[in-house]
Amino acid sequence: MALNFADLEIVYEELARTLDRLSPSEREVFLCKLSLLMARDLGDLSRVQAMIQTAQNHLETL
Amino acid sequence: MALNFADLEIVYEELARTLDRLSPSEREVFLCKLSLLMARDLGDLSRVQAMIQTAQNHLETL
Amino acid sequence: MRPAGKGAHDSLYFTYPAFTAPDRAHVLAREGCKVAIVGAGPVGMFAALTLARFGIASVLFDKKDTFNDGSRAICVQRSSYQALERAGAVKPFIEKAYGWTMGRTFYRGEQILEFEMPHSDSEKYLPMYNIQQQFIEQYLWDAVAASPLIETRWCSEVTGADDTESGARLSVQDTNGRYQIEAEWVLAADGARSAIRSMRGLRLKGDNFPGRYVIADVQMDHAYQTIRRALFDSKSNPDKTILIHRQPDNIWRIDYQMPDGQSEEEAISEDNIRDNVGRILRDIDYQGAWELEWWSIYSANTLALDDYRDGRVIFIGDSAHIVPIFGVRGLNNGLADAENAGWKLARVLKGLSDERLMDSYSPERRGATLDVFENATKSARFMTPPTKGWTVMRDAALSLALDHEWAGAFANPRQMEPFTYTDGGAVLSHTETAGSVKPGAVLPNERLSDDAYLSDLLGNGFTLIVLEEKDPAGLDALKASLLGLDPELECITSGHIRARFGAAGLSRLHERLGTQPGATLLIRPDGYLAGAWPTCVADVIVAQATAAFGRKETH
Amino acid sequence: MRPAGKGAHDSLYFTYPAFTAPDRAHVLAREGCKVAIVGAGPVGMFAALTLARFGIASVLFDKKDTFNDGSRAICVQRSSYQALERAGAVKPFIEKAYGWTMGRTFYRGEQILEFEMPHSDSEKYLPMYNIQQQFIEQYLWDAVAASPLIETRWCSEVTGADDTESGARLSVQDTNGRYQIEAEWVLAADGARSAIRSMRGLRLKGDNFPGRYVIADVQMDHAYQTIRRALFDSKSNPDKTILIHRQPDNIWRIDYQMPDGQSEEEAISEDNIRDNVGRILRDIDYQGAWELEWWSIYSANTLALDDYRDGRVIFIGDSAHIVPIFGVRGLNNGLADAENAGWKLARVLKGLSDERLMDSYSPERRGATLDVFENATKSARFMTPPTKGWTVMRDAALSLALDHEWAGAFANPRQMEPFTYTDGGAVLSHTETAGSVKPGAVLPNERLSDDAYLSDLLGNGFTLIVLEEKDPAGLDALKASLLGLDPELECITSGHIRARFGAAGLSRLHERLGTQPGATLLIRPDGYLAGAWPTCVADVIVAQATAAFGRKETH
Repeated sequence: MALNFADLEIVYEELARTLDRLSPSEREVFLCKLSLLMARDLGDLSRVQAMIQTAQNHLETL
Repeated sequence: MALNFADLEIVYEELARTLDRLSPSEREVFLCKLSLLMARDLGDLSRVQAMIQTAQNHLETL
Repeated sequence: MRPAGKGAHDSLYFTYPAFTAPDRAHVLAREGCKVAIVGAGPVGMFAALTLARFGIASVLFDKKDTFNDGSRAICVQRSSYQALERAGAVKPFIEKAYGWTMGRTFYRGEQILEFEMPHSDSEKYLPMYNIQQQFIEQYLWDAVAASPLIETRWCSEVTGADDTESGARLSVQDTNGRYQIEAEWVLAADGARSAIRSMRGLRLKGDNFPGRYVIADVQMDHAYQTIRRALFDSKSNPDKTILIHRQPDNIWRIDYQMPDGQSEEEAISEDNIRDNVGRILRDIDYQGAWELEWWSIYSANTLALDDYRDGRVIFIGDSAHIVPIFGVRGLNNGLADAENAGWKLARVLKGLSDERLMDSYSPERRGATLDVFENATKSARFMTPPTKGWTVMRDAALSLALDHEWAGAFANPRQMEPFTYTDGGAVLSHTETAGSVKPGAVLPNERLSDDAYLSDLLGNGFTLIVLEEKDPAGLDALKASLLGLDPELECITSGHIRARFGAAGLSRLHERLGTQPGATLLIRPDGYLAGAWPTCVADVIVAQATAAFGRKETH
Repeated sequence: MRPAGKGAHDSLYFTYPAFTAPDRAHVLAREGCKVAIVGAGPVGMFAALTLARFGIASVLFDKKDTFNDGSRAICVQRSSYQALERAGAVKPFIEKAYGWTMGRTFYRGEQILEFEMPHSDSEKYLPMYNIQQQFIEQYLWDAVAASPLIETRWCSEVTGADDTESGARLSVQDTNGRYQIEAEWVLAADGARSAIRSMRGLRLKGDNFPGRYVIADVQMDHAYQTIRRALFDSKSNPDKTILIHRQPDNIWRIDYQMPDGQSEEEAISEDNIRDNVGRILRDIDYQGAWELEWWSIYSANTLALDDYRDGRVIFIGDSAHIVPIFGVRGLNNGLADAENAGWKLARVLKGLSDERLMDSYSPERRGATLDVFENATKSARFMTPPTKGWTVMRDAALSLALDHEWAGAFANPRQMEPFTYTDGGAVLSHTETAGSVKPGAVLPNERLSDDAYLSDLLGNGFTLIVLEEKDPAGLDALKASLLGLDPELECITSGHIRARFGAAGLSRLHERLGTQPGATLLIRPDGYLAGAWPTCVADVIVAQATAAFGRKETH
C-alpha cells in the first residue's frame, strides 16, 4: 500500500534537511544511492522504469 | 523480493543516461521526484527512513 | 502605499473616519480604570467588546487618528465568526464579506490542486470569509462606539507602562499633552512593533524566512468566484509564487513574491508594482481596466514571546506573536487571544475566579501559536523555500503534482482548524471520555432546526449540557452549585432539546458529538469544551469545575 | 618507454632476440605462397601455427627486427590456453605464467568486492593467467621457428597489397631491397595501426572513451598473491582508478588512470611515473625497493571494421578491432580470430570446404567483438566514467558497496566467457536440442580421469561424439560419410568412454553436458559445438554438416 500523505511528508522533510547538509556533488551521489536502494527494494523493474520515465516529465523550466 | 543484479544494472544505466540528458538543476529535481515516487510506492516509512540514513554514509570525499 | 498624488487614506472604496484626542479635562479627571487596552486595531477593539460582554469596563488607547491605512488582514475564519457572534458584532460581517470554501493551486499554468476546506450543513458559518481590514475595523468600531462600557481615546500614545502594587501606571501623550492613568490590568494589543513590549524589555524570538512578498489591492471587474488561487512558477513570476483573493467592492488582492533582480526599494516603486500586477493580470486572462488601490511589502516570520503575560500586562495579537501570512492566522489568532484573555480576565475582575486563572492564558494561546508556526512553517517553506534542499523538494513535489493528484497535497496551504488546548488549568483533566468530543477542543456545532444551531443555545458564560435521558435527581443541586461558580451559567438538558427540536434533533446532536445518553459537557464562554463526562455525576463536576475555574478556599 | 639511458629493448628480465631480413636470393626466387600473414605479433604467429596444424604453409612478414618493445597484453584466458594446446604450443606457458581466479576491488581503501571467476574441477585450465607479452611472443616464436611449414621474414615491411585474379600481390620492402610476392590469401595481423587496413582504404568505426591510463611495469619483491586488484578513489590517486597485476619474474603491472592536472606529456615523464608509482606502492603498503622496467599510456576505445574480410584479405586481431583493456580481451580475442580464420582457411585451401565458409568468419568474430564491446563498455564506463551521469552513478554504486555486498557487483570487471556464435554458416541450425549444451558455444570440458579431460579426446579436425547406449546401426556409414567431409574426423562413442573411464566417467560427462543417452554432438576444430542432436540420425547429421562445412555440388 502506498505511503499515506503524512508519512510522505516526513520523507519530504527528511530529504530536504538531508540535502541541506550536503554539498552539491554529495547531494547527487546521495540521491543516486537512495534511488538504487529504493529501486532494488521495490523489486519490480517495469514499475521502477515507469517511475524513471514519469519523473522526467515537466523538468524543463518555463 | 529485491531486484536482481541484471535488473538493477538496467536501472543504473537508465539513471546514468537520464542524468546526462538533464541540466544540473533538472538532475536534482528529477532525482527528488523519483525518490518521492519510489518512497511512496515502497509504502513503508521506517524502511524508507533507514535507506535515507544509509545513503548518507561515506559521502565525504577523502 | 498608495499611487502618487494620493494620501495615505485616500481609498477607492472606503471613507476613513477622522478621530480626535479626548477632552483634556476628562482625561485628567479619571485617575484609573479596571482594564486599559493599548491598540484599537481589530484585536484591541475585540478585547474591549469581549470584556464588555461580561460587564467589564475598559479604556482603549490608540495613537492613530483613524483606522489602519491599508488592508492587511483579509481572511476571517469560521471560529472568528463564532467569536464575533458571541460579542454581538457578527451581523455586518455576514452582510459584507465573501465566504469561500475552495482553493486552487496552479503550477506553470496548470491546475495541480483544488481543495475544499472542511465544511458541512452542521456548521453555521463557512470555513472562511474575505473582507478588507478597514471594514473589519469599521464594524468593530461601530460596536465599540455603541458600548457604554468602553471609552476610546484616539490620538493617544502610551509612552510608559510601569508596575504598581495593584496593576500598572500608564503614561499617555495625546494631542493635548501628557497624563498618567492607573489600570489594574493592561492588554497590549499594539501590534507587531508593540511599544509596550519594548517598554517591558521583552523580545520576540523565532525565525525569519527568506523571500519578500508584495501585497497589492486592485479594483477591477474580474469574473472569478471567491476561490483562493495560488500560482507557482507562472509566466508572470517565474520560479516565484502568487496568491489571488477576491474581496468585496470589486477589490482583488494580488500577493506576489518579489521577482528576482528587484531590490526591495525597486519592488515597491509604483512603476514596478503596476508592471508586475499588469503581468499577473494578463497571466490570469484578465483583459479589462484596473485601478491600483494600495500596496505593501512583507516577509514571513515565526516569532513569539516566551510568555504572553508579564505580571499585569497581557499581550494579545501581533504584539505577542508574528505568524507567516500563509495560514491566514494573524488576525484570527489575535481575535482568539482577545477572547481567551477577555473572558478569563472578566471572571477574575468579577471575583468569580482566582487570579491564577490568568496563568492558563499564555500556555493555551502560545500552544495555539506554536501549532500555527508548525503549519505555517510548512506552508512558508513551500511558498518561499529557504534553502536549496527545500527548493528542490518543493519543485519536485510541484512537478510530480502535474501527473499525480496525491502530490498536490504538498501545495495545500494548511488553513487549519482551531487548536485543541491541553496545557494550563482552563481545561479539566479527564481520565474519562464522552464520545468523540475531547475537552480542550472547540465544541462542534450542529444544525438542530431550520433556524437554530447548537451554538445558539449556549449562554454568555459557561454552559452545562446534560444529556441524561431523564433529568438526574441531583440536577437542581448541581445547577445551584455551578451558579455559585458562574451566575450566568446556562444549563441545557435532553429534555429541553427534545421539547424544542424533537427526538430527531436530540439524536442528531448525539451523532454529531459521538455521545451516548448520559453524557454531560461543560462549555467555556469561548466555545471550547471545558470538560466531558460519560454520566452526570454532580459532585465530580462541581469539584473539577471549582478547581479549574473557581476561587480556591485555601488561597 | 624505458628509464633514461636505457634502450627500447633494454629489459630487467628479458633478452630480446635480434632478427635480420631473409636472404635476398631466396625472396626473389619465391614468387608466391598460399597464405601470407602480415605481422609476427602473437596473433600473426598463432595464425601461422594454426594453419600449420592443418598442414598449410604460410609466409609471415614483420617489419620489426625483434619482439614488441614492451609488455602490453599480460592476461591470457582459459579459452586461449585451450587454443594454444590445440596448436601444440601451450607447454611453456603452463610453466611460466601465473594462473589466477580471484579479483579484489577497493574503494577509498576498503575492500568492497572479492570475486572468483567461474572455475571448477571440470576445467583443465584456470580462468586466467598472467604472463608478459615478451614471453608470449618468445614461446610462440619458438614453435613458429620449429615449424617446417612457416617461413618468417623479419625486417620486412609490406608496403602494398593489391588484388589479383587468384588472390593478392604484396609489395615488400626489407633491408636488402624491394620485391613482390603473390598470395592466395592474406591474413592482416599488423595490429591497431594496421598498414594493410589503410592500404585497403578501410577504417575502424566506433567510440573513444575519455580518461587516459598509464601502464607501468616495475620489478619488486612484493608479497601478494596473483589476485587482480582494482583501487577506486584511493589516497594515491584520488577520484581515479588503479589496477595491479602480478607477473612472473617479480614484475608487477601498475595501471593507473592519469591524475587530474597532468597533461599527457607530463604524465609520461619519467619523474612523474616514478612519483605516481611510488605513491601507489606506498598506498598498498609496499615499503621495499623497486625498479622501473617499462611504461606506456593508453586510452579505451571500442573500434571495429564493419567487415573483417575484404576479398582475399582477412583481418585478425587489433587490425580488425580495438577493445578497451578492462576486459582483457585484446590478445585473447585476437587469438580466437586467428584460430577461427585459420581452420576455415585450411579447409578451403585443402578443398574440403567451399570458399564461402570464409563468409562465416566475420559474423562470428565480429559478433564476439561486439559482445566484448558491450561488456567492456560497461567496465570502461565504471573505470573512467565518460560523463556526469555515469560518474555520479558509479560513485553512488561504490559508496553503496561499502555497506552493501550486492552493490559490489557493479565493480565486477566482467571478464567474460567466450562468446556463443549464432550468425553465419559455421554453426548448424538447430531446432532440436541435446541437453544444456548449445550449438555455437564452446564445448564444456570435463575431467574424466586423473590425467584425461574431454578436450584431450578431441581430434585435430572435427570430432563426432555419439552418446547412444549402443553404437547405432548406421554408425560406420555415418563415419564414412563424414570422413569424406573431413579425413581427420575423430569419432568418440559411449563405448569408448565407458571402456576407458568406466560408467562413472560416462555419467559424469552426461551430467556436465546435461545430455541424455542418445545425444550426438559435432565439435569444430576450434572447440566450438557445431551441432547437437538428441539422437544419432545419420542422414540428418551428414546433410547438415555438408551444407555448413562441405563443398556444395551445385556450386
